[in-house]
Amino acid sequence: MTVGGGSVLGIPPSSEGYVLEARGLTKRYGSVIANKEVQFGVRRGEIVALLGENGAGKTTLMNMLFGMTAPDAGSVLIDGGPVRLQSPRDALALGIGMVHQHFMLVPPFTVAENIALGVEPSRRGILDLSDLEAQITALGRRFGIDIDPRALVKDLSVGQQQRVEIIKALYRGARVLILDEPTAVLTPQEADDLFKVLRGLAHEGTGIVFISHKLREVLDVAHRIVVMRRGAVAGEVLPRDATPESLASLMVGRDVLLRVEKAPSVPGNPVIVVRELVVNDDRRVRAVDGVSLSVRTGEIVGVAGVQGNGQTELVEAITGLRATQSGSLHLGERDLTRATVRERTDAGLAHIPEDRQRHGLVLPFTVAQNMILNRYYRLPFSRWMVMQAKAMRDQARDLVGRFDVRPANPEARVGSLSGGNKQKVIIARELSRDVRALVASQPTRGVDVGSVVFIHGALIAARDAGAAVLLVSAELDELLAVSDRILVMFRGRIVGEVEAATATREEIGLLMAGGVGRVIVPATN
Amino acid sequence: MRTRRNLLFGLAALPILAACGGEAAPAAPAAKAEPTKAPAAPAPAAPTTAPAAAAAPTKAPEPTVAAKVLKVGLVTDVGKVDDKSFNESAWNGAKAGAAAIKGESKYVETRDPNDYKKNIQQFVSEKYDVIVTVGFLLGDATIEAAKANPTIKFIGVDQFQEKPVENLAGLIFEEDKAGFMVGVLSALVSKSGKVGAVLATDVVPPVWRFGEGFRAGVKFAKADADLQIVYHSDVGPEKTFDDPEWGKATALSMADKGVDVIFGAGGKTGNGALYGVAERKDKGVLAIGVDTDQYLTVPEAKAVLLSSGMKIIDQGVSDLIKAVSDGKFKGGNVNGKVGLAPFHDLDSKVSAEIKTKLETIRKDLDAGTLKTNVKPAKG
Amino acid sequence: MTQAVRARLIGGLIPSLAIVTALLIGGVIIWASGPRIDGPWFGIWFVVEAYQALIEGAFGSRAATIDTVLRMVPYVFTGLAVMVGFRGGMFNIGAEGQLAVGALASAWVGFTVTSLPLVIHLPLVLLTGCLAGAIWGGIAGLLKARTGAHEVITTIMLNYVGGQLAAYLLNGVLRDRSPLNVIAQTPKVAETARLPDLVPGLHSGVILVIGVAVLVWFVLWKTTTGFELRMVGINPDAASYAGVNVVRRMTWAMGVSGMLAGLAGAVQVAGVNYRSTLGFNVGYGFDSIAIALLGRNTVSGVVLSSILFAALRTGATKLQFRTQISTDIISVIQALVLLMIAADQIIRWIYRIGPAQTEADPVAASTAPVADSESGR
Amino acid sequence: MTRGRFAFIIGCIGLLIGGAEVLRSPDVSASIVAASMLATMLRFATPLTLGALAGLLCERSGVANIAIEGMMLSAAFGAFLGAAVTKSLLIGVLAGMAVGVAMATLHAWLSVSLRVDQIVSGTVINIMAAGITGFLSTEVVRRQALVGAGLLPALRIPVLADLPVVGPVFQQQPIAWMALLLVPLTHLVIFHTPWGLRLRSVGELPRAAHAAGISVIRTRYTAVMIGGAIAGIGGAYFTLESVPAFEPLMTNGRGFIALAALIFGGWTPAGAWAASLLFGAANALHINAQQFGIPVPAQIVGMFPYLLTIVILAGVIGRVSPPAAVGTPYEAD
Repeated sequence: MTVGGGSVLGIPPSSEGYVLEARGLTKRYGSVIANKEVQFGVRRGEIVALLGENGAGKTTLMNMLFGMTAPDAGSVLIDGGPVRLQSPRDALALGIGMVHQHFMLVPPFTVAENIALGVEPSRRGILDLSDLEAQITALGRRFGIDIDPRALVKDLSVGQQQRVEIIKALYRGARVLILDEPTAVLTPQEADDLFKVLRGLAHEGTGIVFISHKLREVLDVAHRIVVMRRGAVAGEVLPRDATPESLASLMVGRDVLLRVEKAPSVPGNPVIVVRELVVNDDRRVRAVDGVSLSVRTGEIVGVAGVQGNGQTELVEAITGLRATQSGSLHLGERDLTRATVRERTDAGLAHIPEDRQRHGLVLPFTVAQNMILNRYYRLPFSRWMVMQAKAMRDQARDLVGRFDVRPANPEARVGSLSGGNKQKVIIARELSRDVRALVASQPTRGVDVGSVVFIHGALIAARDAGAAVLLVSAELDELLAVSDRILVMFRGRIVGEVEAATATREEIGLLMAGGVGRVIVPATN
Repeated sequence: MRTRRNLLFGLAALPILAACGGEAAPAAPAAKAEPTKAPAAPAPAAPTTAPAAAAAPTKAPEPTVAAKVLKVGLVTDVGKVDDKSFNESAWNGAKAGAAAIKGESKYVETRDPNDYKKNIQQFVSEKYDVIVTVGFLLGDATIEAAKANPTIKFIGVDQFQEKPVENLAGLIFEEDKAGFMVGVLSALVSKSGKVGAVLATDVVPPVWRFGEGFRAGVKFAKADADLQIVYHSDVGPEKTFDDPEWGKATALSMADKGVDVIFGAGGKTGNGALYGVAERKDKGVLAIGVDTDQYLTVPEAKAVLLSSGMKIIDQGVSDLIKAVSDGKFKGGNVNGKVGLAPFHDLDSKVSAEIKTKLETIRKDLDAGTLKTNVKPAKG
Repeated sequence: MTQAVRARLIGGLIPSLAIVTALLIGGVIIWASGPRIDGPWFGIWFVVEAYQALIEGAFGSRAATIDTVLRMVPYVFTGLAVMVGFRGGMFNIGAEGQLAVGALASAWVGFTVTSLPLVIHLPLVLLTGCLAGAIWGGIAGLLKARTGAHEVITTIMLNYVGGQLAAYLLNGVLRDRSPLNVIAQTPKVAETARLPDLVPGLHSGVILVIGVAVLVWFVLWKTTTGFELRMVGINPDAASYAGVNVVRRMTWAMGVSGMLAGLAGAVQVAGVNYRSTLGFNVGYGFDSIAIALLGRNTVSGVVLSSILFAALRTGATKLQFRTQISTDIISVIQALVLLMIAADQIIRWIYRIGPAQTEADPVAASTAPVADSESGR
Repeated sequence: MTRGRFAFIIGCIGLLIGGAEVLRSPDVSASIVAASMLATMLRFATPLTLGALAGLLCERSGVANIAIEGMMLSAAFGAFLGAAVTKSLLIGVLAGMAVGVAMATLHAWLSVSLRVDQIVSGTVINIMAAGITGFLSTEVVRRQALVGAGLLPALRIPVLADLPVVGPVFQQQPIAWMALLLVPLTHLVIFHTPWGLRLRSVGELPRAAHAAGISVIRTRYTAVMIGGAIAGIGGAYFTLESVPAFEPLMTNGRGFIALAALIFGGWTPAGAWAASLLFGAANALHINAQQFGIPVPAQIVGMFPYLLTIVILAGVIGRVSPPAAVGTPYEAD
């Protein structure tokens, strides 16, 4: 472990002065070690970034520090003294606040009610929120957070909800604030605002733990960076000593080939043709607002954008999981706007879903069964509606080998596979048939690096075989490496298009933030 | 015979007693209600104190030697043998009859109308000599069993025999006559001129005959009387007789509108009506019970219970069992006795004039000079 | 694969242990309500005698066995009904109501139609029962799929609506108008609408129930329809991703569930009662849930559980006859069995069996009533 | 929701007044009919209200409760037994509550601690309650020849109880009063106390509650057990206030009507109460119609609460939705 020499902003280099410290924390889930003897600490007024890939064990560590999960070994120290955190209540009492990745706000409650939860002010047993509401407004003013205490949380935007979470922690007198992936749902501008707030908090003496897997923002905001890999601390560096490349290699344990080897694309005729598509989200709010795009054979079109700008709904509409309000979708010459999922599948559309556990797999089913989810109703897998077990087994045995699924047992339950192997099952299923078009949504989220390389290769192979590929990803690097063209979505619209070969992160980042100063490029047809 | 039931009782009462924070001494009240006492049982929770005393009500007969012991079996209608109503009456009759001829008696309770046949078969296969089936609804099953087992004597309570079977006696009652007399009594006693009846169901003929007899009686005694008759037709036989809350609510609703004599008939539902009337004691509302003398079976209503329209099932059953023993048993319909129960505490409410009139009517009904004009069942 | 074998062994062991434990506790209750004769052994003989009577009453004679089998038939149908619902992700509490409307409809066709030969009339009667049950169950499925109205609540409510509807019709248009009939029931169905006896007293519905059980097994585990149904039951999102019409499949699951319950009613009409009587459906709703759960939502499990429940109910009469204690003891035992099946931690704790294998994924190890075993037999 | 509740109450009043108008006869004035119907409505509404409040507390904490019927039935038995043994009606009520709490604790243990499916747990309790009360009523009550200790006397408010039409409102038995009292009290507790806020948060988003330092498990236990106590009072109504005896299965499905009322009232105390009144009014109308010889098919009236519940759940008129976390066991990890 490297401890950065010297001091930044007057912070002592040693482990002296930690407000909150983890010492040798270990946590197992069954046979999986989520955290292994983790050492970690944060001082007063310090912003520490906890960097790591999905699945590196960051959230588990934070849950232990916040008393939501009990460690199997090791201890948590506050102001140098060991404490036993049996529940978040204990953590809160000791001045630890947490802003979770999934907000812990009750949607039908007001802001004030949410903040009051657990420390309810009352007068003769009756809830009395009037003082609290005044305090919320005051706190908000102090930290530049504008929030109406009487608004219902379900009516607030994601960014606003996050501020409610921060105020909630501050109201409880948090000396240490843990933020779990706070920027995942924010636009770059919102993220900048958040960083301002965080710097202000740190200035006032709050210790901040900032969990992220985004290299740039970590370098931007942190005073100190702790990198986790496979449940253990892989290293600790100061921002001025680090580059994105050095952090990335610490994160993944080896130098990542961010440049994916691929031949230049040879685009043919348009296959996926979307015109003026309008789609509503679950709350019946317009999420996709007149998107037009086309993907040709032999090319990979990436879709960039901050999470929650309509990408999910766009993919669901194209693949038939979500109804469209207006607009059209063609696959080649065929109008699929009103087609069922099955008709789209039969027309040659493949789909790697964003949430593989939820959409892509039936976990208690076997690998073999999961490998035919998109064709079980056809020969040779069923005849006169009767399933043909042998055909299913034969194909599974073949695919397990070809796509390197481990364990190579077609009868294993998919639920027992690792994330990467689960994703391989999906990819094997989707790409092992005639595919005219492939829609891949976050295909490498939460999978190990080896699988990432494999998946990228598979996408490019599909392209080279003549498929039109639409790739939606939150990872700019992935988009830049794999795509041929990149479309940027903002608030349900396509706000720009760039050539992947020539585009820069900054350019795309600007577009993601709302396309400032840039003419919206109409999608090519 | 000593029983361990008090132990079970102790277990059941334990949480309650515990919940009362020991306010009630566990042993005393339980012992009071306990008919048969075992010597102090080792189980600490068992409130057993008193020495063995009186015999259990369900005393098993001493196994007698030599002489053939007649075995009497009874199958209830859906419900329990202790329903304070016709099942209980019939069971009391069966016990009494069996005791009188030094036989033994057992019962099987029906919980599903599909089981009538099977429950009867239970006694058949155990070679019982007399099988009593209680209730109109067992009619078909009883006839079938009787035909199949000519050596066994059957007694069908409330079962009218269309075509007599030699070994099956249908113990039937002219409920319409009892209802008629109740109706006359109600009409004559009522001060407000409003009388009512709360009846479990109109689909079971004996209950229906009670109700319609009541109607005829009221009209006979006082043509302009305001008459309210409510039948509780609910989902199936297992509920219609077992809804005392409904019976009570209905009776109260009547009482609130000035009805001052209420006839409640039909299992628990009818009993509910009596409870309801008891709550309007201060308003001078009177109740009339059914089947047995309910002064004895529903003590809560003593204060308001004017009389009961009785069908004396227990005696009817008991007599038929004795007839079997004496070799005088004959198939076909046997009319049981019906009549009015004593007025007990409320005797003063019934003037001598009314009593005379009731007596006349009873005679006329028996003689057939007065007819209730009630059909055997709702058409 | 020894782990899988072990898991399967324990999977079969737990229901057996639950039954044994429930019977033991039931024995204690029987003992406590029995006559006391000095010395503990004699007290225990009372329990032995009680259970002996129970077994004799259920299987002790040809007639008893036939009775048990007859009682098993509707249990298997309704148990399968609940199971199909569970497998499709739907909790059908409405077997009772579906059975009632099935019986009503089949009886109606049974007594109004009189001029058809048996080969046409009988199937028609059974199919009508199926159809009525399917509609009754399908309503709940459709409401769930279209509006999200929870099927537990709607099926409970439909039970009562069905019961009231039956009462209304049986007291009204469907009532037997013959002067001899006085209760709320239909006329007897025509001879051509009755299931012929296999042997005297045992109607051929037994063959039908075996056939239907095999068919349900085949459809659920060997056809695309069953594949889709189970997919919807485990993960409706994945199912819709795979191109399954989830709304249709959910409605279908509840429809088939209701159909099986309706068939139970129809078979009771055509094979046992020859008419529909008010109130005979009561109790099947909850019993069928217990049977499906005890049978771990597998076909063979449902059949075995049905035999057990049927035997308990059939034997109860003899148990009461011998001991003169209340037959409600059977309900207590059934509730205990269900309790220990639902919370198998109790059994695992009593018998020191290790905790259930926790899969790496939480979905597979979910506490949903769908059995952990995906195998259908 | 408020508008909906308003509509229910207006519906009840409309039913009563309309009924009274129709049923008025030359010698029974409309006001007497109305008063009588009001009394009947309140009587029917009492166990429904209590049952619905019991279910409400439970479901608001995220634990589905289809076992109101079983809890009330066993409490009815417990109350009877307690009163019969001690000859004290008060102890009877307490015993009923204790049994209600015991059944509720079983429900909580199964569904909260052991994370058994909540519907299955409810089914267990319903079956068990029917079996055990049936068994004990035979084996204990009959064998011991226990008789009830009578009924709770009506408490009347002088003067007000003599008013025309509304008189019956001011002359009710203690449990009926308690039901009326519990409606605003439950509302106050759920919507205006710290514990109520916690309860609702646990029922809506338990992980948020957990993160705020609230014990989801303990809150659910408490809610389910208080619900059990209320169901216990509701059960005591049957044996200590309605009729002085216990009969097997005497709750006759009213626990399920209470569930319907709870849903129909949109999981709010006032709504549940209004729905109970509405169902009570339907019953009152039916009984009175029969008394006056107007043939209203009992079964059609009987269907009414259930059909209404299905309709409202399907969102045909004014959609309601349950607390978001109902039915999901909470796992801290």
